[in-house]
Amino acid sequence: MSEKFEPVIIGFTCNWCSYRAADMAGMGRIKYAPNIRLIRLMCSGRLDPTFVIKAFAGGADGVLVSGCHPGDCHYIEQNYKAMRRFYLLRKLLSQMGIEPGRLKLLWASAAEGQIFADEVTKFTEEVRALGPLHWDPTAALEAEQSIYQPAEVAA
Amino acid sequence: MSKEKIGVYICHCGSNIAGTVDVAEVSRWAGEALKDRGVVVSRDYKFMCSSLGQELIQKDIKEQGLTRVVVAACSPHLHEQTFRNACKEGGLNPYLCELVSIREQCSWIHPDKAVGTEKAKAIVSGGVEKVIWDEPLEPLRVPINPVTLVVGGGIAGIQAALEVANAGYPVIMVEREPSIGGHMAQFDKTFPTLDCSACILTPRMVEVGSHPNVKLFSYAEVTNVSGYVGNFQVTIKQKARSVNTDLCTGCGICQEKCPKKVIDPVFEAGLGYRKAVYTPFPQAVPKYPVIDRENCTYFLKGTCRACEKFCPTGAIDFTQEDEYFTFDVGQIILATGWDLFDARRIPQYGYGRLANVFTSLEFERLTNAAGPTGGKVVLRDGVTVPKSVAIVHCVGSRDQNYNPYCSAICCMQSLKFAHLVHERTGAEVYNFYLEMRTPAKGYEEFYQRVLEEGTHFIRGKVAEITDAARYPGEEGKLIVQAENTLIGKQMRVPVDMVILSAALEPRRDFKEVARLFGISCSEEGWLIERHPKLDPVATMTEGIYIAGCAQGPKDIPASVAQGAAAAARVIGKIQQKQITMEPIRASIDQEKCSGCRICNNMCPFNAITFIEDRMVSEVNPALCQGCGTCVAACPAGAISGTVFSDQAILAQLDGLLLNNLKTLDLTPA
Amino acid sequence: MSSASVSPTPEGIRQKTFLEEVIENTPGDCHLLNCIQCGTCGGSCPSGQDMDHTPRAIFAMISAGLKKEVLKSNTPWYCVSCYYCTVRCPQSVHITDIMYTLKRLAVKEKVYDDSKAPDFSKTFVDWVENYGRAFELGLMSMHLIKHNPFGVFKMAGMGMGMISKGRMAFTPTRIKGIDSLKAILNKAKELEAMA
Amino acid sequence: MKYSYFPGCSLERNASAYHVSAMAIAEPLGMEFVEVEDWNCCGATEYVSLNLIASYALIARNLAQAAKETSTKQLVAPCSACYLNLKKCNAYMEESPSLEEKINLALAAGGLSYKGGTLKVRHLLDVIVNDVGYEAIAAKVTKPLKGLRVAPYYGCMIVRPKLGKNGTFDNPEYPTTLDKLLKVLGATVIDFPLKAHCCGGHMTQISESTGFELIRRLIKGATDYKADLIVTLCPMCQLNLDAFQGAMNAHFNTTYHMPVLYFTQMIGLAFGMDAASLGIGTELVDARPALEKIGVEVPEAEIVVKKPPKEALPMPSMPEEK
Ligand SMILES: Cc1cc2nc3c(=O)[nH]c(=O)nc-3n(C[C@H](O)[C@H](O)[C@H](O)COP(=O)(O)OP(=O)(O)OC[C@H]3O[C@@H](n4cnc5c(N)ncnc54)[C@H](O)[C@@H]3O)c2cc1C
Ligand SMILES: Cc1cc2nc3c(=O)[nH]c(=O)nc-3n(C[C@H](O)[C@H](O)[C@H](O)COP(=O)(O)OP(=O)(O)OC[C@H]3O[C@@H](n4cnc5c(N)ncnc54)[C@H](O)[C@@H]3O)c2cc1C
Ligand code: SF4
Ligand code: SF4
Ligand code: SF4
Ligand code: SF4
Ligand code: SF4
Ligand code: SF4
Ligand code: SF4
Ligand code: SF4
Repeated sequence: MSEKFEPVIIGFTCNWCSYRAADMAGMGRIKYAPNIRLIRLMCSGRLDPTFVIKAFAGGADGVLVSGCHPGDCHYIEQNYKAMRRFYLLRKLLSQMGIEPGRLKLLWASAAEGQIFADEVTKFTEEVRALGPLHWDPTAALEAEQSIYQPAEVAA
Repeated sequence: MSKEKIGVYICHCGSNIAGTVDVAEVSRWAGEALKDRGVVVSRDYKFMCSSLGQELIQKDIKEQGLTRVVVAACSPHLHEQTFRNACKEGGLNPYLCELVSIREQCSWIHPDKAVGTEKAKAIVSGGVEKVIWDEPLEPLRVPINPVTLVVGGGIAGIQAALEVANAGYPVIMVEREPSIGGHMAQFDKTFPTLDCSACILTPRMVEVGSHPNVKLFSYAEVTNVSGYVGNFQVTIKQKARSVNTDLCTGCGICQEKCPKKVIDPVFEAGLGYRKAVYTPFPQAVPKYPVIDRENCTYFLKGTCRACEKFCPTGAIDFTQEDEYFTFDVGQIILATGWDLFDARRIPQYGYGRLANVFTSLEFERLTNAAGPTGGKVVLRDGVTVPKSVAIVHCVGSRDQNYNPYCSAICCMQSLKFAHLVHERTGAEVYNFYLEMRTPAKGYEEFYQRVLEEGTHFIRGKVAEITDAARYPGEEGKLIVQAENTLIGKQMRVPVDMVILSAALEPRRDFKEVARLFGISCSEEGWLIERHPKLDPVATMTEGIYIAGCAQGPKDIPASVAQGAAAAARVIGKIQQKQITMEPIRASIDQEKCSGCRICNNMCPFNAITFIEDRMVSEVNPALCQGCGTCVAACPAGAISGTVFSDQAILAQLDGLLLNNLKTLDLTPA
Repeated sequence: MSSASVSPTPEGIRQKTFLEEVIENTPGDCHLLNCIQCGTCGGSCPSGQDMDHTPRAIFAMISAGLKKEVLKSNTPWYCVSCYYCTVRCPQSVHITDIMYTLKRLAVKEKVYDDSKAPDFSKTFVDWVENYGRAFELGLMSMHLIKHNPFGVFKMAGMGMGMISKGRMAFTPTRIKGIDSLKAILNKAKELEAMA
Repeated sequence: MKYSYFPGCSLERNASAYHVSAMAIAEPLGMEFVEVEDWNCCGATEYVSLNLIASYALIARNLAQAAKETSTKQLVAPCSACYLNLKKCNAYMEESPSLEEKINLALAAGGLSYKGGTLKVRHLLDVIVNDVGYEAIAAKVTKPLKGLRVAPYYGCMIVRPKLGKNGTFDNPEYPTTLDKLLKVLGATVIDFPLKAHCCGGHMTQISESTGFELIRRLIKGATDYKADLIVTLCPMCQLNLDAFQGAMNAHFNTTYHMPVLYFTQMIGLAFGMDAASLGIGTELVDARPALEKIGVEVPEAEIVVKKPPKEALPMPSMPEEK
């Protein structure tokens, strides 16, 4: 078997909408790219920017952050906070030399299994096109420390 | 190297998982590769959730002294509770058990067995890493307030309210209209038995209105909801009725004397009139009228006051204002029902343009003995009895241009209409249908009966309805044009009257309602149940239930069944007196807290307060819902969350990043 | 768009069904697989009464693989491109576009019984290809002479009226860039043949 | 406002009255039209019946020619068939990169190229009611069409199908823009149920009886509704309803007399322009009796029967017969 590039993608999904969208995709037997592995958080607001940095540092080529649609958050409005963090994080990543296209935000309601599946496949191909992420481990470590809770990311 | 003793269990789920994941291989791999992570036993089994599967785990806990358990099977949303309970019975703290999904997230979506097997390994590895960091926890227990709020007083809400009230618990019912009864109150006969709608509904309405355990707010709306299961706070807006209900006897003199007549768009479906002061119908519950301020001459012009003058008890009160009430309730049932599709959206059917095209709700009012024509089926001119009537199925349903779903009741409703037209007018009846959907007890039999009555059934979706005559004999008629698909010929059927069996749609304000109560709705706007088969009346939000057409189109028997089912769930909870809640909570390490207060405005539930004298923040565990946003936000890393701690998440991440994809070719063809 | 039913040949080689052929030759996603045989198209069609088969029936025949019967039928040629069916179809089937596809397939396979309609299109196209503009008088007279010699008299009044009111030209106009247009069309046909 | 203008083959000859009247009202309405240079036929509904790619390439050549004119981003077509063809090609090229690529390969052979969506394709009616607007039109009305009962007739291709993101500018089943426009001009507008039904296109050439039946329905409908005349916005519709009305009457043994004029002619009349300058008089079904109601005098049409000039090009040969 040939050794070729297969992106590894980590998906952070919220318990109420996007994790259920993934369940829904499964129940509907909707096929999508297998490169993604999901971590369940209670809310997209739980996403600590460090998780994303650690994922990239640990070998992920892409990270998906997914939650309920704006306005539909189970915790009222925490996904807006996730959204704010997401945009800042993308900016930070590009400052660190990581293509912002490796980080994706997806709103998916519990009913949107098809959308979830389609978007995961699309994202996988986008990341595949970007190629493997070779992040120098020391740079990764530095990044991790520098990002660790700057007030603007937290707010 | 972990010091835990971990047991790993891989489920076949019959062929659901084993079909595309080599479960034996995953189990073998976990036992070997994860040995130094603490895995001491790894097994695969046909059905882990069966009692034998659960016993397997319990036996290992006892015999091998397991300190952690990982089950790789279906979604935690299905069986997390099952396996936690199994561990508990086996003597292990339930929160030391992780269920990871290799079915919904693996076997069902990846047809390639090699791919599925490798992904399953990564998922198991993530679960093992995470479980190491899990902590033993005790579920939180909070008392449950037995008061239940029912929103919507249609047949579904009425049934739910009566069940709860009859079980001895207090109910608050909120209905937007001046009277409860919902759509069923508008009908004359109900299929398939042709029971008189009012005869079976009115006693229930009266029972609600006079029940000692029911507090009824009509002409009212819920404007705010806060809190959580067992302990919600709701605000109810009582719109000003302009009638003092303490004095009013419901004599109806005000309605009689009121000179202002307006079209009633709600109860009469726009086909009849009411007064500016009105109860929608004589059997209304409550019996007190309301003054429609948008139409009352006094409110518009400052004169009239006829109602006030004639009211024998002095109950009219023009100065009343909207009132707000706040209640604590434990659980909530939403039974807000449906709205009728606006048939004007299909211009080729001519509704609103061609006088004798009626909607189904209009026709219900036409046949109703208490309706605008006293039950006579006549044309829009109010006198002419139609000699031929076309009934059009699937108007706005099963159509990508409008609503893709089947409205479920309109085939039966159309058959009911065919029968009523025959019975009342003897007219020729043409039913234009697509498929005849009669899937419930007694329904097909009703279809047989209508067939025998000589109704013409034409299979084909109506293309257009026009008054433009093309051939002699069409003049002055409505012409229904369609293909009779069974013979493959285009037909033009001239008739006097057309009835459009319009779709049932979600309430127009579904978005606001879903948001207000914090639950989800489908793309179309139907409220979403927790599980489409196994939990059809609960929602994702603990303590909030749905019943009737708010959940999706259905007939009266199904609406009643759901109302009762939701009530049973509510009563079950109340009887437990306490609600156990997942102990997913944030807590602040006061040593680490720098007092920056960033977390304070992070929490939408106001669970975090700043302690001024100690200059640190604190979480109130009763208010915290465990979203974790504050955990992620604290720059000092002072906040930690249970179940999903930083360490546990990062460990799971580590496990998931298992490097095993490189040998597979996953590039899409 | 690949899940259409397939009938395996004895050797087990997958053969393209007529349904798939029609779908492939229609631009975009024409949703033909979604047809629920409701008859909205057949009911809406202004020339439906004169068609051999209603559009709905044609779709049932396509999925049954009755290629010859479909391509022989007058249905696509009687389609006047009113697009009523397309905007009304509850399943968003691109019916009018499919009618064009059927015309093209019929011309390719030359199986139609009555060549009147295809000839009309051909004559029209011929003019356009040679001059870059349509030429009504030539088109109509040529077409009438060939297919309805007696009709010439019936229509004569109309033709005279048009001529006397200055509404019909005797001579076709030729565009300046006719050579470049010819090159474009030749290239396009080449591309089409390759596909 | 300045627009590129695609007259199409019909407006060159059989519908020259449409062209003339459109030009006549352009100025008072503040519109400037730049004719697409060396445009070619849009292929009507015929070309796509034979060749798919070639038919789109044929249309795309016009888009490419129009896009050369950089001072305007909008392409206006008065003919509904041209409008739909141009709009469809524009939309499909934008939606489907593979189709766009093929078309551009073909265009390259003629030294042209076009990017789908560069231009916005509009119908003349759309531009007049939406860009100029009813108010501006009302302000110019000096001779309201009072007492004239008109049947507004849209036909098919101006409102159907729904294409691209923006769909259609009016309802595909029951459009109303022309109704409103005619009301603004002072006419009595009947609520014509057949307003978006089909005139039959080229059906008279394929099956006479079918074609005539489609014409009959519309003429009968307008007559039943006691219209004085039908107002159209498409040369094909005008041709069918006007020029074939006599043959249709002969076919069914009927005696309908229903004049058919263009909406641009009605605008011109309401603006007080004289009938001849709007091409009125070239219709075959005499509009004079109807127009007398509003005091419009129509000059006796000058009968011109010209011999083909000497320089006439030879008739093209017929496709080969097998
Ligand atoms: C023409 C027609 C005929 C039918 N005939 C039959 C029949 O013969 N037999 C049969 O079995 N079924 C029949 N059905 C179906 C039947 O109508 C439904 O099954 C039934 O009405 C569902 O009841 P419900 O309580 O869920 O909703 P509804 O009857 O719609 O009641 C909902 C109630 O909630 C109130 N409400 C809505 N929103 C709010 C809010 N935000 N706050 C407070 N209150 C609110 C409404 O005012 C209403 O009173 C028919 C349907 C139609 C369209
Ligand atoms: C082929 C087929 C496929 C189906 N697929 C689906 C599907 O995919 N999705 C879906 O939603 N529905 C499906 N259904 C419908 C589904 O089977 C029923 O809705 C469901 O089984 C009803 O459950 P129940 O508990 O009412 O009855 P049952 O499943 O019949 O259970 C009744 C139980 O009572 C026991 N019992 C009977 N009499 C006595 C007695 N006197 N004393 C003690 N015990 C007794 C029986 O042994 C049995 O265990 C399908 C039905 C069929 C026929
Ligand atoms: S535990 Fe889940 S996956 Fe396993 S048999 Fe039960 S339902 Fe299926
Ligand atoms: S007249 Fe007075 S008492 Fe009688 S119903 Fe009206 S308000 Fe009530
Ligand atoms: S005051 Fe208003 S409600 Fe009372 S009688 Fe007059 S119009 Fe009717
Ligand atoms: S129930 Fe019958 S009429 Fe109603 S949408 Fe379904 S199939 Fe159509
Ligand atoms: S954010 Fe952290 S450090 Fe700041 S007040 Fe809250 S707990 Fe303390
Ligand atoms: S985790 Fe934090 S932000 Fe979320 S509910 Fe609890 S205290 Fe509030
Ligand atoms: S209208 Fe659409 S779904 Fe209905 S028969 Fe025609 S193509 Fe099929
Ligand atoms: S587009 Fe063609 S097939 Fe469709 S309704 Fe019109 S004439 Fe009939």
